[in-house]
Amino acid sequence: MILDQLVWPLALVLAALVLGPYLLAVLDGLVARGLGLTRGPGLWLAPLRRGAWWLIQHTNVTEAPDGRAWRLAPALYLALAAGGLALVPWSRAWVATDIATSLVLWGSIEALATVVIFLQGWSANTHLTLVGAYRYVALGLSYILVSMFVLIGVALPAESLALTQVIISQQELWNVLRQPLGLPLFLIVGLAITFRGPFNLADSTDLAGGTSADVSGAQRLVWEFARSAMLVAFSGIATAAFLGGWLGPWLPGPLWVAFKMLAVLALLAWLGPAFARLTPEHCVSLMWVVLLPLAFVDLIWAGVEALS
Amino acid sequence: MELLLFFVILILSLGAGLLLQWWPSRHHPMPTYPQRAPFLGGGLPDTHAWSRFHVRYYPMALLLIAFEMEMMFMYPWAVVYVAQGMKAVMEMGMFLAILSVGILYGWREGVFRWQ
Amino acid sequence: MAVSWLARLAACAPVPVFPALGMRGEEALYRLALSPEIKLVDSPRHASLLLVAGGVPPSMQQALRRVHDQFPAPFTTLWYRSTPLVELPRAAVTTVDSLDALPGALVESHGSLLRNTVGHSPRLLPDAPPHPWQGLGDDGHGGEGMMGGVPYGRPMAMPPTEDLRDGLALDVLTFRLGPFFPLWPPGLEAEVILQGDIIQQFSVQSSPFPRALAPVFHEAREQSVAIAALERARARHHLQALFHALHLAGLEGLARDALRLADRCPSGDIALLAKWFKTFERRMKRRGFFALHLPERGALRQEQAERLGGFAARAAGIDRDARTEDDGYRRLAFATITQQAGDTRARWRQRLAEIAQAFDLAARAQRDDMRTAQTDAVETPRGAWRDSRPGGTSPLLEDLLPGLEWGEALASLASLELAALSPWPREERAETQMGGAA
Amino acid sequence: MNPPLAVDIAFILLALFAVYTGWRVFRTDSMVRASFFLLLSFIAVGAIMLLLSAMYLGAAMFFMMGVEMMVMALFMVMFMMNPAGLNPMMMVHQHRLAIGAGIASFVIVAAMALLARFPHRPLPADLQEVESLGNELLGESMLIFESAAVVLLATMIGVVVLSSQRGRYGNAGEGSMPPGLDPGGEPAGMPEKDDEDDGGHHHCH
Repeated sequence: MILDQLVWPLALVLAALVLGPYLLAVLDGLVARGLGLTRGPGLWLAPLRRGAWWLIQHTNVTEAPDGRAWRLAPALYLALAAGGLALVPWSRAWVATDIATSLVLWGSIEALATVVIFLQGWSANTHLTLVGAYRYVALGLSYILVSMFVLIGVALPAESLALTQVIISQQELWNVLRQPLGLPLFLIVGLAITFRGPFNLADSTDLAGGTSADVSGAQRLVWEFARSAMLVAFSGIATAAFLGGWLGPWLPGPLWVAFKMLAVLALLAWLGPAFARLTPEHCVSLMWVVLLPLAFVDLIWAGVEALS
Repeated sequence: MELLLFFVILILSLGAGLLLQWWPSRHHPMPTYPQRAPFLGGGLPDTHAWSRFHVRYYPMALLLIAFEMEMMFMYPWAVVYVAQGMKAVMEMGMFLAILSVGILYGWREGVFRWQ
Repeated sequence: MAVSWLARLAACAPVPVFPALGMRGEEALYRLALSPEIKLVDSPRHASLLLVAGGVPPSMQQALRRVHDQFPAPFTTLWYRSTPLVELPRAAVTTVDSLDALPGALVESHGSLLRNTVGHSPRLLPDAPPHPWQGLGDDGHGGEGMMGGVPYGRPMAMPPTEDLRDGLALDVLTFRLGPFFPLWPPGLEAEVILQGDIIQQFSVQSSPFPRALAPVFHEAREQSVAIAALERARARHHLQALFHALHLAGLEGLARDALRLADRCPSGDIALLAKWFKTFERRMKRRGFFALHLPERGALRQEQAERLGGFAARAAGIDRDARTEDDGYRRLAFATITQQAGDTRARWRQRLAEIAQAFDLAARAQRDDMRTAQTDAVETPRGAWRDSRPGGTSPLLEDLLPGLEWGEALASLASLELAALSPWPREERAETQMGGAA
Repeated sequence: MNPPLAVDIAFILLALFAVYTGWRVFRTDSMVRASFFLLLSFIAVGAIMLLLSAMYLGAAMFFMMGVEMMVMALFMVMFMMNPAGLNPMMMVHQHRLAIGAGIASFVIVAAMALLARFPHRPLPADLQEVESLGNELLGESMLIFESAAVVLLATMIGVVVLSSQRGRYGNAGEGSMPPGLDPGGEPAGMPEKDDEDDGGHHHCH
């Protein structure tokens, strides 16, 4: 009883929290290798080496930062990512937080992530980080609607806001096929919440690193780690919402979940660097004018499909 | 029970994040003033960065608030959608159509562009 | 012992290098961008090494000291064809003069820094706030009132008289950027006034360092040279410029591809080059490089375009090219390419078209071994070089950039070439060598 | 039911946290901090709702407040002097009135909580909170629900009209000109004489 409800889910969440970002870093390394940015041996060690360098480098302080908020922001981002992972059902029995409204709770994690990313850029009290922070808020306030519509779409056939019910409703057909627009739209949300690739408005190159421009050392390590962890959490939610979670033949559920999460991560790691970064203005227009109507269409599709 | 575990996970990760930042830098001295100046490629700022920052997307932010209110009605709607059938379709269709007018109007007036 | 174990792990990490480019320092940047063991970063906060490449004029040494002092410990410095600051101790300085030895020297420096065998660089500037403030004034913030004083050593931002776009006058941020800001031409120093993320005012304080061209352009002013060599050098120049724009757009892989193509330009097989370039261009379009640049952003007025000359003028619809006056080019049936819009996007379209044209010209000229016929006007990538070299035109930024969003402004800047032409050609050594390797 | 002791402890801790962060809102100098302290306070209240098994309302509270406090921070920073509290400042005005009003409302609310007779109606154990909410929206409260849509539409249009500088015919400050009824004709629906300097008022709608 205790083992099923507490120990195993906790162990799985913590394992995903530690291993997931590491594997994502390895995947990123593979993609970078494909683009010809790095080469040579040490694919598996490279993330550890980078992490070691960040641990050794001193943490920067600016002239008049909001010191507490600045240190708190990466840790809070990590906590939000962990909270997201806690919602992921690993199997029918092993769910760390199996509540009736886990989809809404994930939505609130997305909303709070915007706050935390803003805080990271704001607290440094430097020019480039500040611009990065405000830019990200434009994106963060826009993608959230797309995310809500898409997730409500998966709640329709499940008749529930709990992720476990969403998975059970996919027994016959996974949502990725049943609602073909859903997963692509949701993947865009994933890139946006971790500001990767075309949606890297927060830590962009034109701001010399944006919200990270004046961050160094261990704080940067936690920030990058949390950013990866958030993508891992996102991939867990995407797996549950669209890829049938633990459903799958032969293997035990948690393994299926892990495989599907890895597949989503690999797809996102590959998609991220493939596109040029959008300008903030473009991003906002894209979200409201293109993706939001598409999310409407997805919802209508899901509605029609659920009734038939 | 679920909430307890959620809470434990939050606290654990928050603590780990803070510890990981604090532990390596606990003996580091305070950096010098020149190091703490904002990085501007060798240039210097006249003022602090914190200011009445001119957000260029404020109409969008306000529009979002109104829209998000409405979204909160959609979650309970989604749960009873299949059970209520056509009635739910009609009602939400009307609701969304009314609000789409708002977005269309905003778009027409250039709300999603930088002011 | 945990620390030494960590340090050994960190010593093998890709070397994070912040390049501070002086005069004629670009070649080091292009070489390091293609070295997999080096990671070029845009902020000193992310680096363990300060690489100063090229000469730094005395007027900019104070700015260099400031950048130097912004590195978090531990870090050290490496000087490539540059004179180290006198106050740096010998232990914290490595000098390198050979481009081939540079990546190795950087890796070595990073390793020994973490193994504690090389000295950490000391702080150069005095540890004092920009303004004295503690205990002064009525609230101990060095002044009076809620907005007055210099809390933490700096005054607070104040509102301007008006705003360019929506008339809502909020605070402006005034700061000087450069000369070592890695995302714009080295040497450019400007006072920027931002309102939100829109540039309200931009005043250039020092122009970018003069840009050295391939020697073949200088030769062409003195004697007849092979058109193929000239066109190859032109393509190479534009491809290298493209590297900066692609980096700015976050397309790191493509940026490296541009540099790889550029490196093959001097001696690679021209047909192959043209084919690779076509693939490269297609990929660039597919990945949304052009979508990044909104229409009409960074558009030059007619007289500005004329003053700039070269590809920027042609991108604005001015059909002028010194190559049309040359008999050698005429025999190749050279025709100028022009765009109409004159904005950032048009400039990149123009440059891409000119690269393709350069490969085409080079291929045909090479077949018949065509040479230039005149020496009194040479079309350089920077513009026509007639009686005098094209000079610096950075003051036009003061007109061009205000009203643009920060990212758009930097993208516009990257699409232009504003530096004067250096009187001395770039050294050929690196080029022949890369050619040999390719 | 759940182990009541743990729930009680959590409730007390969260309530104290909510009150503490609510108090900090007025004691900090920074607008951003004030906004996010308020957010923390709301989050604590949302967590209390979760403890009361109001799963939907609690999670919705996090969601709504996350977005709303973010927007509030944007606007607070835009329009307040000394937004980051670099100089010391006082967040509250009219101390005496504020303290009096605070105490009075506390006493009233506390008295209501202690003295009012709450009906004892234990909820059925299998109550589906979200579903009953949905059925309510599609049942008796349908009119309210639909009129909410109209109110929100009015809000949206009001927001756009009041805040957007850029009208569909160009910047509002430039004096907008609707297109003519026939090509090249007089602007449609214009007053006889257009007042040039209307001080940034909007007439773009």
